[in-house]
Amino acid sequence: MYSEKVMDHFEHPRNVGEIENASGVGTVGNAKCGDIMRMYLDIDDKGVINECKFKTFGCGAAVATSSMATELVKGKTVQEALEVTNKAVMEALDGLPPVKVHCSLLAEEAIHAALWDYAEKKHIKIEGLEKPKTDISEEEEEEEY
Amino acid sequence: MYSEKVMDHFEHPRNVGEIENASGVGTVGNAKCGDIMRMYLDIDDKGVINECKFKTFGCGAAVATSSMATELVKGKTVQEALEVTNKAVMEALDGLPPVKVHCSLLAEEAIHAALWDYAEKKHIKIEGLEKPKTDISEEEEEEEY
Amino acid sequence: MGKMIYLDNAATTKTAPEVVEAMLPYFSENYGNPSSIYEIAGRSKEAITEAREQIAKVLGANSRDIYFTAGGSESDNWALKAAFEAYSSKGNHIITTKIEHHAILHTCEYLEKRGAKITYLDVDQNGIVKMEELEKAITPETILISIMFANNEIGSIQPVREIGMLAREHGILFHTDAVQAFGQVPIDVDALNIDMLSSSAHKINGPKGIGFLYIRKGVKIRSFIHGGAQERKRRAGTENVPGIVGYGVAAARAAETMEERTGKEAELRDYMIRRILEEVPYTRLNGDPKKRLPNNINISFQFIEGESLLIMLDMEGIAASSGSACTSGSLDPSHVLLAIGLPHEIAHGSLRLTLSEETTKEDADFVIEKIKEIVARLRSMSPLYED
Amino acid sequence: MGKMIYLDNAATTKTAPEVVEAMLPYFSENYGNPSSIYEIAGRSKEAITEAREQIAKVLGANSRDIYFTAGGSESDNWALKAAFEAYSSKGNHIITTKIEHHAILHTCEYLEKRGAKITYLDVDQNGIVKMEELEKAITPETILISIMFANNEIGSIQPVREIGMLAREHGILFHTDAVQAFGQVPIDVDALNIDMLSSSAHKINGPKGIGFLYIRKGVKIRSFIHGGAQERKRRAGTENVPGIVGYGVAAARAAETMEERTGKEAELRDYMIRRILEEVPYTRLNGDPKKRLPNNINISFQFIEGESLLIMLDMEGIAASSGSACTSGSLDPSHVLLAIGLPHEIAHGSLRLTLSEETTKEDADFVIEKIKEIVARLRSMSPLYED
Ligand SMILES: Cc1ncc(COP(=O)(O)O)c(C=O)c1O
Ligand SMILES: Cc1ncc(COP(=O)(O)O)c(C=O)c1O
Ligand code: FES
Ligand code: FES
Repeated sequence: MYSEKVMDHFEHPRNVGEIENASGVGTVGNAKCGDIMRMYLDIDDKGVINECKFKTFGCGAAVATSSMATELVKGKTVQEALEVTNKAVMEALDGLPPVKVHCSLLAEEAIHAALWDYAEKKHIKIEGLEKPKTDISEEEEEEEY
Repeated sequence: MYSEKVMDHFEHPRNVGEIENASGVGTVGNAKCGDIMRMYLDIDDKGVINECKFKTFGCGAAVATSSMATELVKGKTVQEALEVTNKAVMEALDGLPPVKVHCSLLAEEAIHAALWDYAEKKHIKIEGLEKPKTDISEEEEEEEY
Repeated sequence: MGKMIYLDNAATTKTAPEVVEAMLPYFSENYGNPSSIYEIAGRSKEAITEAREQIAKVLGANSRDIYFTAGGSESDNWALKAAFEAYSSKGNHIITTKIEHHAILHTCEYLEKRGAKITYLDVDQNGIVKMEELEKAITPETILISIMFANNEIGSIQPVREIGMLAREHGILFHTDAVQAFGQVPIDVDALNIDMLSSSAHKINGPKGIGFLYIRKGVKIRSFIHGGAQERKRRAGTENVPGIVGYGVAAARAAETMEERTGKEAELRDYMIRRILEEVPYTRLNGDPKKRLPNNINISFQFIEGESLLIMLDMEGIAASSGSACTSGSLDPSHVLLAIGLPHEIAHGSLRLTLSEETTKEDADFVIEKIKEIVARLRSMSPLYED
Repeated sequence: MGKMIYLDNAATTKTAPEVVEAMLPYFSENYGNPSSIYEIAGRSKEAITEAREQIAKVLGANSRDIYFTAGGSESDNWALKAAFEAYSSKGNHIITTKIEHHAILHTCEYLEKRGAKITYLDVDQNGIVKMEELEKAITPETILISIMFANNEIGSIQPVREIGMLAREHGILFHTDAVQAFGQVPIDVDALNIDMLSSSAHKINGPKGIGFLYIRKGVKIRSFIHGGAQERKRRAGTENVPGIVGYGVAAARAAETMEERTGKEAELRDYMIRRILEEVPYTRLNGDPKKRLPNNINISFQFIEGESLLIMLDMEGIAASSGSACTSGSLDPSHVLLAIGLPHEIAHGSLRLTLSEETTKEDADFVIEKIKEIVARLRSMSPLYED
């Protein structure tokens, strides 16, 4: 059901863990499936993400997308990191099964939440960043036949 | 589905044919299944059935019961022949499947009809013989569960 | 008993050895529940996906519109009952024919008790629906037209294209029971405007107990069997993986061999029909001489009764049928033969021979000889026959 | 991948080789339609009769009360929908539980839309129905009690005898979904006052796509699938002869080996439960410790999520499940685990291991070690776990 890349990131997740005194920490969950993701960012003075770690309570897709998302934002500026959408993460993973698309949103939102936390701590405003939701669960869509 | 005896009488039916100038001829049918049986009796002055022949348009059971019925009445007196019921015919054939019980009634009724015809021609009354129906189809019974 | 000549392929067919071969690994090796997550379950799931595509291809359909069921009867029940429920706000009128299989007719009777109005169309003497009567039967309340693709007893093939067009023009759903036609005649659900189509694997050398209902995208009918999320939540129950796999292979096989196989069958069919009609007096062909299934022969022999004929043929090693096998619980003459106008006693003396790719010319000749003998013998015993 | 340890026998089982063996002749040799009259059809018919008797024997039932279906889901749908129709003049109230399989629950929801009143009984923390609540729920309108024999997720076995007695006292029909129990625990439909019982072959090493509904003589429900006269006119459709034959053999086999097999399984089950609970912190056993299926283990691991656990087990060649396989279309936590009072996040981290006669002590030890490793690993990744 999962692509090889997903399985690879699931089996060998990159950047699992915590960052002490992180510049920003964000936690989001999906009340519908019950899964939770926490993202830690270490951002230097030039606004570059030096370090990024995560912890995930979630399905295979949640683990893999967290792992890939951390890889993608590492080394990027805060502005660049904003462009790491769930689509970008999914593409980097060679796709996800349709029922698992929502899992990738967790990763996107967790980054946004961590950035929001960073901005609040720093008392700055990040262009284009809105206050993230802590629960991303949406209405379940009726499948159309 | 049929016993060996039924198959034997079906494959080698006894007494198929017609009797010219028969003492009595009876034809009965079952409108429900559409089958028809005709019985010819040759009865001597002592009231003994010397000869008995049949023609049947019907299922395997109809053919076999006709055949067996002719065997059973041959040599019997008119009174004895009245006792050749469908039950007796079925027993002689080692039984019939439940859906085929009605077929054996055709044989019983055909004998009665032939005897009735004989009695009418002779202007006699046979003790215990009622005017036979020409259509023996009954109400289909709903199977009970 | 020596060799058997099996001429009852409309009742059921031999499961092709390569079909059984394809099914085997899914019993004791790849036996995982396709809904599960682990590896062997993935193999079941892939196998189902492939079978669905194999079948969809034969119909020119999208594979997501194929829903597996337990057979033709379930498919027919599902199509009718669920359409009646789903479209009840639009109306309660269903149009069908007098020559449908009991899976349609008895379902219609059931729906009548629940408020449906059913029109049972007459057919002409060849067993073909009359388009003018169909058109006249349509009312604003009509929600469904269910007309079989080809008849199981007399083989007549209905004007499906015209029916589809008419249904489409009036915005009415069109379901066809294609249990006898799928794999035997070319079908394209788009070209023919078919909205739902029933089929059953065991009629085309697939296994018994598996069928499908094609449901065009957009048709709003829901589940008939409720429960787990299988078949895109429309048909619950752990998938019959070996059955589905077998069906896929059987469908692909039927499509591939269709032209050659049915060409050969039709030729033999016409040969047998011609000889029997010529060589046995008091006979008639039932069903359309041209618009008929390639393997169907249905002939009435006056003055004799079907069961006796069948038993005698069986004694010669010939398996055939009289009327439709599914209805043999009943003693009534075939409703199809009555619908084309046969009187009771002639309907009773009808014989259906349905050929397969394995039927040979020698088989045909042997069967014809035996029929001649047996019919003569039974006629000599019949009180209806005066020679 | 090397050896697979298959511990998802509640989802489906391997079809036993002797079952496949018994089925094989009915595909390409004795393939006749059992309703037909000729010789090979007779062989199919006899085979069905024998299978029906094999199954009836396991239940202490009369073989004429066994009706073959396409599986547990169809049987459940049939029992509920047809009882609702047949007894509508008596009432519209059905009593069931919150822990039934979706084949029951979704059918109940469907019936609610058609005017049924359904009581969904709570269960206690071990997943057992409370008899006082059942008794209180009965009204003069109650036509049916449908309570599963044993639960598919947590294995808890219901007080079927008491339920049967209560139903009988009140003159209410009693249906039980015994899909998980048939062939695993002794069942006598007369002693237990069971009026209807659903079962599915693939749960006891029979083939997929075949099941039965036991219907006690006198119960007035009619067809769910209308059409031909098969199954004493109560279930139309050409019989799945190989499937039926396989089911008969599987049932006979399950009954014969029951004592020894389930004794061995229960021992291994208890060994695994004890070790996991002792050696892995923050765990709990779900379901009744005593009144449970001999092969069912269901344990929650706090702070971790089921799917990840399953995938990692699969990587080690272990096939298991989390919640019930049939419902994997949904992301919601198992309704059964919620019904016994688990909070969402703990329900999510539950693992079901269901053993088979082939599971060995070595398998068990290997699996326990792997669970320990994987749980530790996933917890170290979990934002909920602070060690
Ligand atoms: C308790 C229970 N009922 C019903 C079913 C449905 O059976 P099937 O999938 O064979 O239709 C299952 C298993 O899937 C089950 O475990
Ligand atoms: C035209 C037609 N419809 C439906 C069916 C029912 O199919 P099944 O017996 O596979 O359920 C049959 C054959 O039995 C058929 O010939
Ligand atoms: S299912 Fe919840 S994150 Fe994937
Ligand atoms: S069915 Fe009519 S006589 Fe047997």
